[in-house]
Amino acid sequence: MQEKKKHYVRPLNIKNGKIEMNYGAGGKASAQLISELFAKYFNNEYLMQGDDGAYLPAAEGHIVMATDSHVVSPIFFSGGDIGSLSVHGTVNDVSVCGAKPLYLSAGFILEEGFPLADLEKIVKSMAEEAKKAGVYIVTGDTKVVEKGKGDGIYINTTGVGVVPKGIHLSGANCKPGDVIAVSGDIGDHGIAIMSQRANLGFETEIQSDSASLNSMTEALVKEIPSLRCMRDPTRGGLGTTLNELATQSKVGMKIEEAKIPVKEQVTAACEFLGLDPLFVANEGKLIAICGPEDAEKMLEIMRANPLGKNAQIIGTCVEDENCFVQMETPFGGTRMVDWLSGEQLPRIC
Amino acid sequence: MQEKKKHYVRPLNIKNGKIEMNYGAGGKASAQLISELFAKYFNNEYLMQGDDGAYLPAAEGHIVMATDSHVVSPIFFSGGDIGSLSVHGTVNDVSVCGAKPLYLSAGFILEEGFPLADLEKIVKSMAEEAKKAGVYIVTGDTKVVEKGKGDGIYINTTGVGVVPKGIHLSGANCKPGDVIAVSGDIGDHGIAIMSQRANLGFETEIQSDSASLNSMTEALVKEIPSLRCMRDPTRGGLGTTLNELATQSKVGMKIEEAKIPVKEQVTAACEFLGLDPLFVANEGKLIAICGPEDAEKMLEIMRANPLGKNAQIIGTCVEDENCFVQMETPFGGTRMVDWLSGEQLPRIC
Amino acid sequence: MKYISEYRDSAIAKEITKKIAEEVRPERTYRLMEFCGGHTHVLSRYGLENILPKNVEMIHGPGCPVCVMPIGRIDSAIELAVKHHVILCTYADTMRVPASGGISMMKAKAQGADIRMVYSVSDAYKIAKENPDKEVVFFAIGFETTTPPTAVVLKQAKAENIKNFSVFCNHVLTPAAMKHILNNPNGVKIDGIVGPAHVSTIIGSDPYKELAEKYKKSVVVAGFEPLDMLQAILMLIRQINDGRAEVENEFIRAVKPEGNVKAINLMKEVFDIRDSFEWRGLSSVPYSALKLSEDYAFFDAEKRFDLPYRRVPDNKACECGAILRGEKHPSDCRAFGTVCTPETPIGSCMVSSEGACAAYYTYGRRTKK
Amino acid sequence: MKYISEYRDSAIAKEITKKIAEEVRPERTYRLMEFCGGHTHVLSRYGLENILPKNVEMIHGPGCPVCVMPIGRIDSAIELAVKHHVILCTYADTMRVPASGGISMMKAKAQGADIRMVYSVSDAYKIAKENPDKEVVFFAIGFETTTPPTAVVLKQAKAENIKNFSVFCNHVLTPAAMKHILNNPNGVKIDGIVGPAHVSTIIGSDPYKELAEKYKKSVVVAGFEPLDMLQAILMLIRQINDGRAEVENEFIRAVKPEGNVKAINLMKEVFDIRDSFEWRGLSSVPYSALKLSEDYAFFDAEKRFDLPYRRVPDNKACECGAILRGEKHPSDCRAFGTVCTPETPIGSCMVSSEGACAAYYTYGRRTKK
Amino acid sequence: MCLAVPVQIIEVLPGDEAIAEIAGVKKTISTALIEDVQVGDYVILHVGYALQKIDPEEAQKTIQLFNSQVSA
Amino acid sequence: MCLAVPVQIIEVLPGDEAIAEIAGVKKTISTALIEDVQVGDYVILHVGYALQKIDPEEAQKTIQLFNSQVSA
Ligand code: SF4
Ligand code: SF4
Ligand SMILES: [Mg+2]
Ligand SMILES: [Mg+2]
Ligand SMILES: [Mg+2]
Ligand SMILES: [Mg+2]
Ligand SMILES: [Mg+2]
Ligand SMILES: [Mg+2]
Ligand SMILES: [Mg+2]
Ligand SMILES: [Mg+2]
Ligand SMILES: [Mg+2]
Ligand SMILES: [Mg+2]
Repeated sequence: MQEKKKHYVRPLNIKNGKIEMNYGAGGKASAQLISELFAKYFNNEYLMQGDDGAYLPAAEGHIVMATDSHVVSPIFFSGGDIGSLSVHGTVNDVSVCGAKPLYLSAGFILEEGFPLADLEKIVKSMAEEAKKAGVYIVTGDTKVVEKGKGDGIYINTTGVGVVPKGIHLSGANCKPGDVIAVSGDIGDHGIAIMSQRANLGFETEIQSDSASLNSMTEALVKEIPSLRCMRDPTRGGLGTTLNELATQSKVGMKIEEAKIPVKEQVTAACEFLGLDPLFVANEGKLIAICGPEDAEKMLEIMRANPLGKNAQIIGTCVEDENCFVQMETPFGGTRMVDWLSGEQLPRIC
Repeated sequence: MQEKKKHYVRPLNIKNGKIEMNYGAGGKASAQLISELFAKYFNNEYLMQGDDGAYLPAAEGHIVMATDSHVVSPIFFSGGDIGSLSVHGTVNDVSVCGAKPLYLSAGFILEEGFPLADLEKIVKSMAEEAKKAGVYIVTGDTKVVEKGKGDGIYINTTGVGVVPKGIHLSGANCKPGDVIAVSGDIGDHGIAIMSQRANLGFETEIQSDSASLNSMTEALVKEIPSLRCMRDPTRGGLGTTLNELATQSKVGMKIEEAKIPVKEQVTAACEFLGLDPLFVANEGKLIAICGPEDAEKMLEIMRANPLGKNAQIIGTCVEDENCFVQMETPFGGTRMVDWLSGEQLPRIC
Repeated sequence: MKYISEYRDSAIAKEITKKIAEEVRPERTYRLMEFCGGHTHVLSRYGLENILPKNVEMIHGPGCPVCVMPIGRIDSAIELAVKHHVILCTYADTMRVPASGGISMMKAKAQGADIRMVYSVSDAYKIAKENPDKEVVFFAIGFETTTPPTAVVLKQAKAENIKNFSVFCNHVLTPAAMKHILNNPNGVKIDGIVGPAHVSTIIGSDPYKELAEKYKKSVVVAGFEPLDMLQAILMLIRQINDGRAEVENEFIRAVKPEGNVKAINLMKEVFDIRDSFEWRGLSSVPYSALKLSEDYAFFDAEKRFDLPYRRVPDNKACECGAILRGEKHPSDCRAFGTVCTPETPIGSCMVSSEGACAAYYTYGRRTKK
Repeated sequence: MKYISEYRDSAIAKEITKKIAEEVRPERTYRLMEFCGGHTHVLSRYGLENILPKNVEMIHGPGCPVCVMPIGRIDSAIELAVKHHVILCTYADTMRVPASGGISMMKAKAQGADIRMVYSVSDAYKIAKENPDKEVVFFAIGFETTTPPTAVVLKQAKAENIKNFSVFCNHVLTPAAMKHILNNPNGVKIDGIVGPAHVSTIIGSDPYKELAEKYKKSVVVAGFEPLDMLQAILMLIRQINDGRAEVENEFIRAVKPEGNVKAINLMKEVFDIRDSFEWRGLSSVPYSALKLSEDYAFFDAEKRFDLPYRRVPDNKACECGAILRGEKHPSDCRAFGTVCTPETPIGSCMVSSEGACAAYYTYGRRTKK
Repeated sequence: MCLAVPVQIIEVLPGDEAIAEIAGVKKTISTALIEDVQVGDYVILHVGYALQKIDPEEAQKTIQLFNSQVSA
Repeated sequence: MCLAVPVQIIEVLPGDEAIAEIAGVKKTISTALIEDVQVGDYVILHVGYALQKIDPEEAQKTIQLFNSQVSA
């Protein structure tokens, strides 16, 4: 990040200032934004190198790379904001691949007129969550688009992590007989976001579950020899993620509706909105699948983590050339759980 | 990337189809977009793993990570498009750090209504440029925002590369006496973009210089022992990039206006628009700085590369506690070359 | 959740199911039509069809307002947004219904038409007030459930003299559609009818008497929870076994014989009955839909924008019509699950979550009998 | 590039510079005012000031239309966009000029006002035609260079009867400002004047005769290329050395004594001279600006939107006024380069690339004499 | 479309409005279609409007009916 | 603001317009302010308008003046 000639520049007016086009032009205003905001909060030796890319210590073993752009609306929501979400989202994608997340990049697309005060809050929250997860935000980019060509702020984060030797998880690894666990109550994130959309106008105390799961994934990777794969059921929810894994591994799945943890408030909100919690987004939940021999231990490890207290074994993998996910209802009936079709509500992550 | 149950889904209507909100919802439409477009063109073993992140071979030595979001308007321009630009931009940021670029992530923010045919063109062009540069697009993400919340398409690319042992370039390495080279004519990209903005309404044959510079940077890293740093003078142009390097290395710079290669058409367009070519963006040019002992060799290596035929030594680093960049004009006068102030034209990259 | 959880009790469900199994007579079939898409959805969502005895066959009726809306009506709605540049407000369910020329509201929106999904008609009205310089049209669809809210807002618009708001009225009437199906001598044969839950909270259970008395069908009005559904099926089986054709009410907690008189009077004030209205699958049904009454003609989008109704034939491959009449099953359609899926629907029944094709595709493909 | 490259020849430049050095008399100073911001820019851009002899002092005049526009005028323009919700079209240079209350057009735009930068007044007119339901106002600023194009478009708007287009006219007149500076007995002392290039293509060189005859100043009209500038300086030094006060024309390739008669007539038709107009730094200057003539009053944004002029004092720290009068140098301002930079300008002279402060900051900080 | 949900009135507001609740989820609804709304009442909520009150005694009867069918 | 550039007319268009060129850069400009525009003429272009023609003979004189000053 470039320092600029300090005594020539008035500091940013963070309290009342707004993003103008020149903050994205690559000149002095860009440099000032970087040094007075991004570098200030993200502050770490790699970012401070100030080159076009970050020069980083070698990683032993395989590396994992994952990316997500975040366009959530509203940008501040109960339980988080677009900044914390952008850290969690990518930390989790790296972590579920069995890797220890090390580095993040941050790419901002700001809309002309976006308040600097909001940007500061978001950057601060990214910095805090990065610190909690033990990752460094090592490189970044800022673009500014004209009013009406964005929605305040979009953030891309890309993460790099390192995989311990001998580990190679994949959604393609599941076998019939494998056991499926989810780390806690589903649907919290989606419902928290929706409850804050003005046009839906309902109120809940549900908070987004947005969180970094790397402490849980690291423990699972270490302790569960038969761990096949992990995945965070974000957009599309639990239902879609199970379908992804089933398709990838060419197995079917059988889950039990009664075992799936859902908060009553989330069920209630879903009743309001005509949604199925199975397809509502999560940002701090994990699906993990292992051999039947380790099922209990997997559950124990999940539950030992503060983010996994309500973890449950919800089903097993079965043979099925159609790769269908089926759910037994409490009534003894069975129904398919298909991929999410259409969209539930847009812009939830 | 997920496959979906093939026989249940009609193929995308790429010819006439448009992006709808559900393509970003993480369900079936998202999976279809991935498999019929992204996976089809980016096709490589890492991307095909289909997990939340890509599992990649270990990198020996230090790694470099760089990110850029691309918001250029128009998205198709003479000499490239937002897709090729998004590959070049990040390949170059990784390369100028002295690294061999290996992997790219691709994060798309699509506006509802964006034509699938345009998306295909862009994805194809990304795939081609990635192949040319020898990098793999290993992981991706797609978000869709409502009509009026974007501008067709924004692309973030993040790159990872590996640095040969013993190499550590940095913009902080320059010393008084060091020699500054630029790899060719400046300002082509910015002028090519501007000439295609309807409201400016001028015509030129200038094409964007957008290109991957990694073959040139690899040769320089290998052959120039005293290589201090390299940088691609993109947004802000040559003038701003030199200021960045001067500030970072705490040196001044003296350059000669007469030595700076600029096409006559670019000069002419700048006359039209009241711009200074020094601050017009490039996407396929390199600034390289080395000790005086290697100056000739540096120029030779640049010129041996098809992208560096017009390379020039344009100046040297000097002592200056103000870190000013000064330029001798052909008239014997001297003037400062400051950072770009304000913006030239928005959304050029 | 009071009045929900009790009606989802799986232990009791198993008991009722057992009773059903005990009471059905093996020598006959029970062909029961659930009129309402809400009931279709419950059957699929809770996997109830596969715990019913084989000889109890559920026939899905036309009670999905999205499904029965003919293409011409969707075309007109899109025309309002595209040609007349209005802000078109609609319940989300209609967005993906295929209209003419490969378009849908969702596609029109993606191409720039200002079409907004609303949760309630009052949201549409709010949008009109917030955009006084734009015409705002509410695409009103639905049975007697969504109709009273439309009436409330129209009354308000009249009182507040809001000039830029209007309603494209496509509200339809339940009893007319039921009778139309039973009138068809070549139509589906049914033994009993599960009567609508929420429609009946408004119109009451009395209007179904004609079905029992004139058409000799057993009728049980039922709530939308799984126990309601199972109990209603049990009650229908008992009626059929007894040879009774009566109107019984399982949903007594919310349905009175006379319905909601305040809401009924409001509807009468604001709407008039159309002489005839085209339904998808049922073609023109006499006295089966509403239009704005003379007093509210000012708010009638059909008049304000001069929208003549143009009949458009359904896609030839699509069996929605026969399915809505209860004559065919989704699996009888060759397009089902191949070219027609919720992502790329051919007909309206694959769009609404209460449509038989969508319910069957989403919940049932694997488990059809 | 014909008519450019020849006038940037560095070998010839060195010769003229040598001549200048030879011909200046060491015992005296030559205080030369370049009226025009374009000349100020050329001096800085090519580093000419540091190749001139020490005793040739260039004094920057008020010839930058952005710089001389007082805050009240910018406020009114912003008011058009913010309060009257017009599409305000402006040349880019004005976007960053600080207005009252910490705002600028750029900031107002960032907050949602529809302010658009245009390359030409005809682009603004095109926007008006494309947006018939919006009022479109062109913020017309500039000397006699931009004025004739504004006149062309106004004539066209009248002929085509375009109702939603109007002009907020702030065109100012060069000779009036020159005389105003020379009229001030306590003002800057100057020996010669470099006359404007492009302004003179329109008004010709004749209007400067009064400066030579009445005010006894040497005048050389000069082109905007570096050789033009150097040659004009040489010609002024020769006049001064000879004790001549004449109007000479270095820019004969484009400036005639009588100027562009067609353009002058057009301006006369479309505009009337204001009795007085406030300039930043010069306060009220009589007969120094234009307004729309009676025949074009319909297109006058000041009338259409009832925009009274409100005088707003400049920032107290800012020396723009004295700088525009040639009485101070940017480096005399305490804010220069500390709180006032092109990124965070306090005064207008730090905004336009033709402003003395901006030119000096961007090109000259290191090399000031 | 026929989505509706039983909610409890927790506050009656002027202008035919009320705040309704279900399991901690709250929403302002219209009560224009029903008469004599009291705090504590349960109503059937549909597209933002209370369609009808739920009769607690009748509800009890249905539950009893269910239970009466339970085989010993 | 006073930015202007000499361009050559390469095509005269109807309606007081012309295509002008400089070093391969082309632009449609207005010639409403000048009389009798011919292909090949050079004009001073400012905010899209030709302000004045450039007189080639006078230009030559200025160049000669420059050269005449060159010290032997
Ligand atoms: S599956 Fe599709 S095409 Fe077939 S009847 Fe249903 S909606 Fe129509
Ligand atoms: S430096 Fe800034 S404050 Fe000082 S005179 Fe110039 S514009 Fe005004
Ligand atoms: Mg991801
Ligand atoms: Mg993620
Ligand atoms: Mg994930
Ligand atoms: Mg960047
Ligand atoms: Mg959750
Ligand atoms: Mg970068
Ligand atoms: Mg880059
Ligand atoms: Mg770079
Ligand atoms: Mg993703
Ligand atoms: Mg270039």
